[in-house]
Amino acid sequence: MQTAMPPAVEYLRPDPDGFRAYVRDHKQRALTPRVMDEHEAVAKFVADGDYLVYDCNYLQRGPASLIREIIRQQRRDLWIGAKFTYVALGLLIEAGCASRADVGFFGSRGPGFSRALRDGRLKLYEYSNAVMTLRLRAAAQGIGFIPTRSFGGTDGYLWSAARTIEDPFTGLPTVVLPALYPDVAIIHVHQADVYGNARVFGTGIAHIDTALASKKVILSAEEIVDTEELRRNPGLNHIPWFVVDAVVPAQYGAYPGSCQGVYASDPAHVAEVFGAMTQDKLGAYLEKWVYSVGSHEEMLERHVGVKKLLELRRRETVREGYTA
Amino acid sequence: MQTAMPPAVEYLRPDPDGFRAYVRDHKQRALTPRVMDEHEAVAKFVADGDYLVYDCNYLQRGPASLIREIIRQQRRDLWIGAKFTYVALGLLIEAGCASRADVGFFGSRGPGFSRALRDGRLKLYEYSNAVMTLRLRAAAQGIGFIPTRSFGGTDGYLWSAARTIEDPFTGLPTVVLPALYPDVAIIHVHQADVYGNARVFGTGIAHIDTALASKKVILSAEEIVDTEELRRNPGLNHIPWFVVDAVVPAQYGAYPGSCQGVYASDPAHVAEVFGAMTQDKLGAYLEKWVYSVGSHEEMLERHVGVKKLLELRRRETVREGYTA
Amino acid sequence: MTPATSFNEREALVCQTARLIDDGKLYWVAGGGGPMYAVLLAQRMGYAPNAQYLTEDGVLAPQPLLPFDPIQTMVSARAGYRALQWGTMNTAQDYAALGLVDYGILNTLQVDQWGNINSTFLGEYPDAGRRFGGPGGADSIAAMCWRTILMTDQDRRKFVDRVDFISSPGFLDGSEGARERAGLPAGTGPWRVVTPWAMYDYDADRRLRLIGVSAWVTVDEVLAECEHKPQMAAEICVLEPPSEEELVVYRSELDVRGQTADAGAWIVYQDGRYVRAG
Amino acid sequence: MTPATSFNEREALVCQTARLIDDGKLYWVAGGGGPMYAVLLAQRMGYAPNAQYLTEDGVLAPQPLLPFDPIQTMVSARAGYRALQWGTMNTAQDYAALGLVDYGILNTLQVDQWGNINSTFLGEYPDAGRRFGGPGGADSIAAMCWRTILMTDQDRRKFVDRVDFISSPGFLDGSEGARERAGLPAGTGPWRVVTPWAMYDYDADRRLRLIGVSAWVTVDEVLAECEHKPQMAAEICVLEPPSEEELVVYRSELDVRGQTADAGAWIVYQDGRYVRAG
Repeated sequence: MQTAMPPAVEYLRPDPDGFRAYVRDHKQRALTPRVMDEHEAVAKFVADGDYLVYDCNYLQRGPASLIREIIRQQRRDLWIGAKFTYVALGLLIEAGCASRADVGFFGSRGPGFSRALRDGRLKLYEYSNAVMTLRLRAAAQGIGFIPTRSFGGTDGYLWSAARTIEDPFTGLPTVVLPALYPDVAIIHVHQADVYGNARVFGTGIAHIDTALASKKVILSAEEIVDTEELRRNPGLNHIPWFVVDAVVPAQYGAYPGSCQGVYASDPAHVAEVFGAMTQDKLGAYLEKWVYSVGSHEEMLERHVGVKKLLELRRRETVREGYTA
Repeated sequence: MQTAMPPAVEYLRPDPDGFRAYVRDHKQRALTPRVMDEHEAVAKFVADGDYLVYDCNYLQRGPASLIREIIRQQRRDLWIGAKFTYVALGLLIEAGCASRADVGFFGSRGPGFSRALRDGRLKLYEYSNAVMTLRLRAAAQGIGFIPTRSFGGTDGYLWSAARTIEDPFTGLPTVVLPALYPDVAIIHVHQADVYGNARVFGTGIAHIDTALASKKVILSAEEIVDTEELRRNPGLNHIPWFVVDAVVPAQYGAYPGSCQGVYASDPAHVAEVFGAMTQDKLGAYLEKWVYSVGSHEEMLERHVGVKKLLELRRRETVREGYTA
Repeated sequence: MTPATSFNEREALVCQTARLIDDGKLYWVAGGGGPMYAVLLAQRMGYAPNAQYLTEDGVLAPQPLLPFDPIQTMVSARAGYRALQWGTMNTAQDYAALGLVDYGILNTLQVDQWGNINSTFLGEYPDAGRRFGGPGGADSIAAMCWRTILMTDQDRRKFVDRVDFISSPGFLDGSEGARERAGLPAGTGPWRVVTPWAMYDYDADRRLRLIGVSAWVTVDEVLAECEHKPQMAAEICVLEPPSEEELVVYRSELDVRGQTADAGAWIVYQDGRYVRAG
Repeated sequence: MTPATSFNEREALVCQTARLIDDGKLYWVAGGGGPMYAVLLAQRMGYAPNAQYLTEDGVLAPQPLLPFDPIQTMVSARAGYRALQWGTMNTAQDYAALGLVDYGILNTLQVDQWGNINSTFLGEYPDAGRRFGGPGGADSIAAMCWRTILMTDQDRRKFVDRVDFISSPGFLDGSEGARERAGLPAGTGPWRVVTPWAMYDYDADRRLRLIGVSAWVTVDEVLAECEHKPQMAAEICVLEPPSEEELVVYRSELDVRGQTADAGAWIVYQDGRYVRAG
């Protein structure tokens, strides 16, 4: 039951012309290498107070190594586009990195999450996965808003930035969503060249739109491939170099999630992080998997090990469709 | 210079709910074969008075064999979405098939075209290629309208159905376009299975959006491939079966244009049709290439011949990126 | 078909839902559990050999390799195996927006008399109560598929007069045309609610209505687990229990790890009737 | 660089435009002729080795195999060879809408003092005059790229006070902020007009301004071929003629069929000056 009246809801204001001016001055249209390690990429391109989106999530072909690096560097006051996500939001809250989230769906909460909400350290705004994805699609088209056939009539709608206007052609009531132009996006891809031309194989949530919509884009890539290799099949290159600011080589970058067609997830780790979430032991989880190591590679070396890494690849038995 | 005041412009009214009801009752979501020859496909799915769109055009990986079949069957009063097109509109006018066109661009006109305009047998409405493509994109998303950052300030805008509203979030003046839900789309694809799952390799104009946006969809396909073959690389299957009404096997279906990666265009034929257009000899062109034959295959047999067909494939020397 | 003599209530829920699957139609299934199993079971049992499903990450008509690792129900190679298309969340919602998706199948936390669904908050939003994960893909499924099927447990806290928060739309306030006035596509809405104990549809006034109960419960027992008392069909049928044939397929080809077995009560056939075990 | 002694005016136009190409920037080129050649020539001459281009059908940064068959300038294997991406018309316009495309290069039928472009109609629209093909991709290029370069012939009927029909936007009525009020992206607009005879920019009041003339014409000859008399820069430079090096690349690697050679007047260096041949 709702008692409070919906407030004028805070949302990231779309500013298509502001975005244009930003990318004109900051995105590199020249084919210049932009490979760097995760430390440098996050240091350069994730700032306190940024609106952050990740495509997919910590457990499903997401930029898990970059999420850990953001926590390691202790970014503050991030506003998270929390669609299609499991533990990522919980980790960012526990680590003190996130203070706001636009929610589509986040699975797994826990006592730390409840405390943050109760103490006012976390504000949530209501959307859905599809609505958040549409907001990114609108931004990826360079426009300020977009109509949708969903979301109307829900309480999420009332507590969101969505509005209803009259369709200028049919006169029918039409829900419109503000475009979402995030400050920074982190995306895990199967292949990228040194310039940021990138491929994702298999399904995804909104990796292309997310890359286009965001002021700053960090890719973590399972493989760095030669540009000439990408030129052999241009139909597979969905993210163009000129929207990408940093390419971070990151084998097993989606660990503990799967990178489809390359390696399976680590169910033991998945259970560990869910358990830590519900048993209020995320502090220990972060200490082990994030703070105690200096890098993703060190984490793989010290806490995952060769045997496990080999097993993860062995357990991924499907290749069809995941190569050029 | 403009003297007349722009009229209230006629346009195909977007009706998202009407479209939904139509496809619910008419599109086949079951995997049932829908292969037929061009005669049957056009007889069943192209009606007098339809709003027709073709993706690409008569000379560039377009559904040229289907355009000829529509002319052969003498459809009347078609309204053409004439974006990114060369002689196709001229042929349809000469044959008496088209009476209205929303124009993005049509290259090559001629005396027949001028007569049709002068005699009032042809009405044109003004858009641009990108605007027509956006109108299809809006329909492919199931919505009634979409904002754009182009088209504002032009005389095309004044003589079109586009309008300007206040962006509900920023307050800025924003040009909005009515979604375009064509009655029927004809699209030439590289590969399709018998159900209509289809692949286009290389660039295109708006084949996916066009297929989704249209009430009736006819594909002509260079190759009919096994469904199991398509399942091996689902990332390449961009048109799903349940939007497709008919699959027409059509080797050399884009002739006289190229089907990229498969065969080159026929420059002599291209010159012939341009010549016929400008010299007011389209009647003879249509007689030879359309009316004198009963089918696409008969046209290939009688007017193109084996030598030319072999030559067209030989002259297409690029394969990279055009196979799964 | 041989009536089964020992099964779990979760298994019964999947079997019951599988029988609702309409052949040749397209389903948007939430997550990778019961909704997906229901379509796959209907395919394999021949109830609906040509029904297909779509998932939130744009997997269309796959031939999934079961089982999946925990959480890897989407964006994974096994879940997307030999699909007819790999898309994204936007391709999935486009198909639904266009009216090309016949049915959606959802789970939920709470449902009310008008079929509204809550997966966001129990209590007084925004401050006094417990926060859940949000609508996820359910809002777009419930808004844009022609018909929505809800799979849930029979629990009085789940069946309420008015959900605490409408995460995904049912018939909203129940008035005629309420969905259309809210901008939702015409002619869509809730269609069935299935629990291990009961089956509901919606009456001409768009209110939840009990139409059947399982063989191991009475109507009164079902109503006791409804905080909101549903409308009652003129005749309340007794639902066919799962068949042995269904359970063989379900256990050997679908829930091959037996995850369902831990999740619900067991029903056994004893002395001529079905009873809850132990 | 060696000044060339014999060349075609169309060749001169491409060479002149190539020198405007900005290194490391992205160009949306209309069609497959002069605009594409200008970028490729700038790449190969080293003026802008890292400039890239995009076409209306979504070819991004290709290494095209020249020559193309007639009309096969887009949606063709040779035009899209070894691109960095194959997209569609919507991917092309999205990049421009987002401000990621620095320059557009266009041809046209008619241009006016405010840089508005007509490719639709000569005469009194809609009835009294001659119909042309429409804006095609030019409207989106002129609307959304940061700067627009126009390549056209020097012909008095092309340079007019007010185009008969604005197919693609320049500065519209020339007033400050006119483009923004029309909903176009801020800070965009016409930047250069290049003809075989002259180079123009736009002054602070957004009016077409003559800044240079070719070595084989006088300012007066240029102005005679302008129905609308442009603003005049304080100093009108004489444009460098094409170089031999440019022409070698252009003729041997780009316009390898010599299609340009039929299309314009020939210029020769005779008796210490450039003159129109025969």
